[in-house]
Amino acid sequence: MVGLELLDADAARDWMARTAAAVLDERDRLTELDAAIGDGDHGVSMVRGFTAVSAALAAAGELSLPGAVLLLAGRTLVSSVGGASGPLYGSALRAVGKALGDAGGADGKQVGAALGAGRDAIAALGGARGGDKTMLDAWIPAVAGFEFAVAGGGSLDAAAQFAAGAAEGGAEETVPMEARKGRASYLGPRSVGHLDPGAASTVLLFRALADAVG
Amino acid sequence: MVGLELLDADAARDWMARTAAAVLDERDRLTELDAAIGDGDHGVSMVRGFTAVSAALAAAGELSLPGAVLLLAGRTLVSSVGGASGPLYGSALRAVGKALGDAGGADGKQVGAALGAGRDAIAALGGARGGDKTMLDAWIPAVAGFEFAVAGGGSLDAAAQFAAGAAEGGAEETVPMEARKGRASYLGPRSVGHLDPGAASTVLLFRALADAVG
Amino acid sequence: MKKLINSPDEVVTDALAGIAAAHPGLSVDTKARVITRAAQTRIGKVALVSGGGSGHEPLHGGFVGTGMLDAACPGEVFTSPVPDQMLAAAKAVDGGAGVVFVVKNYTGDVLNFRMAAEFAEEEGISVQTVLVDDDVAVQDSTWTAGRRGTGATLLVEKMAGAAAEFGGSLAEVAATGRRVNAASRSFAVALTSCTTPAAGRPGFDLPEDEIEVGVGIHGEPGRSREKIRPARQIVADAMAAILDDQPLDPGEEVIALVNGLGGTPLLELYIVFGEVASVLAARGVRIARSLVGNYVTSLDMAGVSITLCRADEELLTLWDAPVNTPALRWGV
Amino acid sequence: MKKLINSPDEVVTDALAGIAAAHPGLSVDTKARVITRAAQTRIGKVALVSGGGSGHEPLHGGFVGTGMLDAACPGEVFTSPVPDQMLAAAKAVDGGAGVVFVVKNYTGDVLNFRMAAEFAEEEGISVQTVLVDDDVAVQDSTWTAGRRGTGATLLVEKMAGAAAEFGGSLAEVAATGRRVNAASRSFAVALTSCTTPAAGRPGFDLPEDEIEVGVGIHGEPGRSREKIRPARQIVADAMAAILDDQPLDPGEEVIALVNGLGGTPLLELYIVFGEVASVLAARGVRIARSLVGNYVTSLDMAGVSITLCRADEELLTLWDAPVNTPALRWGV
Ligand SMILES: Nc1ncnc2c1ncn2[C@@H]1O[C@H](COP(=O)(O)OP(=O)(O)O)[C@@H](O)[C@H]1O
Ligand SMILES: Nc1ncnc2c1ncn2[C@@H]1O[C@H](COP(=O)(O)OP(=O)(O)O)[C@@H](O)[C@H]1O
Ligand SMILES: [Mg+2]
Ligand SMILES: [Mg+2]
Ligand SMILES: [Mg+2]
Ligand SMILES: [Mg+2]
Repeated sequence: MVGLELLDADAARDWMARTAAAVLDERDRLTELDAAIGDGDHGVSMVRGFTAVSAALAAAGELSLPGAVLLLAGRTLVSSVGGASGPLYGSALRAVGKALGDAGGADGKQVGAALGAGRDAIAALGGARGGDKTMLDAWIPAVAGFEFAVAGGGSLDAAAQFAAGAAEGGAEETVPMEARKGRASYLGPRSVGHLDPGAASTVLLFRALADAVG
Repeated sequence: MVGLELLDADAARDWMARTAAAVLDERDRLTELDAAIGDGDHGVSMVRGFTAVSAALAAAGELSLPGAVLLLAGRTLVSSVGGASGPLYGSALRAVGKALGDAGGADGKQVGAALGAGRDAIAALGGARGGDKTMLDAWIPAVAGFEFAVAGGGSLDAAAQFAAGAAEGGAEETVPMEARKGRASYLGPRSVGHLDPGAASTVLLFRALADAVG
Repeated sequence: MKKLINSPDEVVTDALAGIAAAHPGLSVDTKARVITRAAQTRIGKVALVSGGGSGHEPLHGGFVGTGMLDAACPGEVFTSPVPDQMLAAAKAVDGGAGVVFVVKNYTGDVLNFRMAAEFAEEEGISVQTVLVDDDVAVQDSTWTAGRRGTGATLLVEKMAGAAAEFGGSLAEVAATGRRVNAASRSFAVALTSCTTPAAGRPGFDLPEDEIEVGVGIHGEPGRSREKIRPARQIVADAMAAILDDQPLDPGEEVIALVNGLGGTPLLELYIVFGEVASVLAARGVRIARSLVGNYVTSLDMAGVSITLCRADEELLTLWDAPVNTPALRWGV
Repeated sequence: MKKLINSPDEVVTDALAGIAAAHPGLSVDTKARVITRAAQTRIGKVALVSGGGSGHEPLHGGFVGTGMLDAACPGEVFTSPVPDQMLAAAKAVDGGAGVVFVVKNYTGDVLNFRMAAEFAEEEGISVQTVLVDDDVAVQDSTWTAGRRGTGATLLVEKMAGAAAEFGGSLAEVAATGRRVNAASRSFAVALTSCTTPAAGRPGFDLPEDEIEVGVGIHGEPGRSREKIRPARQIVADAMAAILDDQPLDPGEEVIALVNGLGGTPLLELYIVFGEVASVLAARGVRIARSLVGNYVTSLDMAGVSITLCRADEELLTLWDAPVNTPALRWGV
């Protein structure tokens, strides 16, 4: 099977649909991760958000641009999730959508730049850096991996696969970290030894992208 | 060992002291019985009451009449226990004390009559009858047994032993009863199958009497 | 057992110290165990005294103040107070017009208050007793101890208290209290048991999927044990028990109290109140006034009681009258 | 999990229906999820809007009313509300003089309120944000999310609310809120975890003889786990943490809040208050005003938080000012 060469509106919709399915499947695991070092709502929040995204995209009907799909998805997350992840994921997808602009189909380089804009939006809004034990610790290697693959001549498909793997590695690396941002930071040293829930959901987002373009 | 022929002030004090020791020993059992069909305070209440009785008798110093000892004990129970058992046991011991009048030492017949006055005080105050699953179900056979033994020529000692045994039998008989008075009555049929806590503490009172005069 | 206490024996004493420190408007005699208003009773005003076992806070101490109680006597946890306390309270607050004892119908409370009433009469204080017995979970009969007093106690204390403040005579204030009680019905459901400091463990064990239906406020088991159900159905059953006992016709008005038993979050109490409102709306009964919160509790028990009081103009006037106590305050 | 709910998804909706039915003085938009006063904001009065995850009731909805909040936005349980709610609230209650957002310092609340403030400014509504971060259990640093907002939220809402009612400008009302926050410190201890409807089981397991020290109000574990101790020692440690962070000299005055986390009986809260009073008395610090009860809760969590606010004449005047909300009411 050969992957897509461009991320078009249908692929963007597919990305969101697959993310919605993934967070539904993994809801309880995300909740448990959040219960350990947070307040136990991350699974429910992600499900609520991406269910709303699915509904909003269905209601919007034809959208010809992938950027429009992601802008709407981001706006919907902001309006339906709440918590830390709502504004962060919402702003990230809005930034991705905005970066895609009016391209009807985005190639690997464009998608990589757009994902970078998403990462930057999270950093700008939340003020976290790599190593703070947040979703950024999955976003940063994922985007870096994506861009690295594209720079090396990799296909969109391959880059997305690479990014998902890098996200997973980044998420794993949050386990030994002591949280400095978000709710887990209140635990100080007791936050060590747990996977960050936002990093875990970021893996699902990038895995869904890989599946959507794969 | 031969028992006392008369219940004098020292014996009355001894009765109260032995009751205090017995309810302390059996506190947790009384509480558990009360937790099953009541509110779980009977053990603590009895201990609080008879500890106060011991203190009051110690503070009172010399008391030459058993009636005075029991009047003070009863008054102290009324003032220190609360709940259903405070007024009931308090009035009972006051009635016993009053009935002993100014006798320096009471023989079997006098003691039997006084115990009967105690039983009647409980019935008058609480409005219960035999079979209602209350302390009366131990008091009634205990007094009857006491009087029966005395009428048959039994010693004070023997009568008290007999009364204690009868109290025990009466208490056991509360197990299959459905409560009609006190807190257990709220349970209706669910009160069946449990020993009444007040009947259980009544056994301790009569066993202490038997030990005090034995 | 984990509790914020120093020792099981000192619970009531320590709590009284806290109440004294927290409420300058109250005067707390920690030795006699009597809580009164800091201000003397107005000469000629009928005084209201209530009391009962501790563990039901804010009942009764939290209801001492203008427009409600003049004094409260806290007993040990779940144990009615002793006559000495009630007598001391009556002597402290009698303003010459007599004292109304508000007594929840439990054998212990009834007997101790009865003795106190005798002692008070001996000392020249006129006493009338209002017995509260609103709990429809208990079958009533002359052969039994009768129904328990639960949530309606708050309503009786509020409205009889207002009647006293308005200058009612001893007989009138007592009659108001009895009228409120006669107009009120309650039903309670427990999701968990509660743990007294002395016992140290729950009064009963309740599996993770069962509830006790028809409980009182002392951790006793209820009338039956049932499977947990959605709030809507639990409320429907409780309302059926109340309305079977005292039907309400369309157009009638009630004061509705949704009361937490101590361990249930306010969030859930509001859900219950919403269901109560739906049931009453479907019957055409209007909720004229309401109260949602923890008022008559059972230590840490999770659960709820529902009380409906059939209201009329007079009762609503008494309800709306100013009240200024730690736990209930309006119009002042 | 046993809860008085219909379904985990409907908790907030159903509770809002109950709040609407229970409080005629409030107006509840169940679709937009905004609770406002039934009466329109007086033209020229600064409006106060707060909000946060549900599960902390009566915070915030119970504090909407004269003298306190103009609107509250409840999020899902333990999840901050979304910007749309805050924007809708700001538009509903702006009286032309601007809106103060009272925000507890949690990343979620901060980010959502920040977005809402941007949207509101775009629509021509001036917004000032007061961040509440009173919990000394959390080490403060520019590299972290900083301290949590807990019990002081009530104090900020009360006193900034009074400042708004007195006619303060947007800047003045916000300054008052910030001053109250700066003067306040809190510390909390949990005896049990709590269970969110969605998770269905406790956030953490706590053995029968252990407590979590330094917890927040979202069921997160605290700073450390320790053996259960008598209330006196638990309070001594909590007070030490507070007073280390903000020493109080003899002769100073405080407003003291002893706040139940939801599952702790009032009886125990009074015991805790008594201990707080002892510690302060020993230091020569006077409790000028106090509050004991369940105000800023964490669902069914058993435990307590202590908040001390260093008071002066101005703050006491603001504290004593009339307030008429479901959960706090005096002077009216
Ligand atoms: N300042 C931040 N920057 C980036 N990510 C953050 C920040 N704060 C929190 N997060 C992420 O949000 C996740 C928690 O999301 P969620 O549980 O939905 O929100 P909340 O903490 O409000 O309950 C964390 O696991 C972390 O990855
Ligand atoms: N009306 C009554 N007459 C006689 N005994 C009674 C009556 N009501 C209760 N009792 C006795 O009191 C006992 C309960 O005592 P206790 O637990 O101390 O009081 P409470 O029920 O007030 O908690 C019951 O087991 C029963 O024997
Ligand atoms: Mg979370
Ligand atoms: Mg008992
Ligand atoms: Mg009792
Ligand atoms: Mg959250």
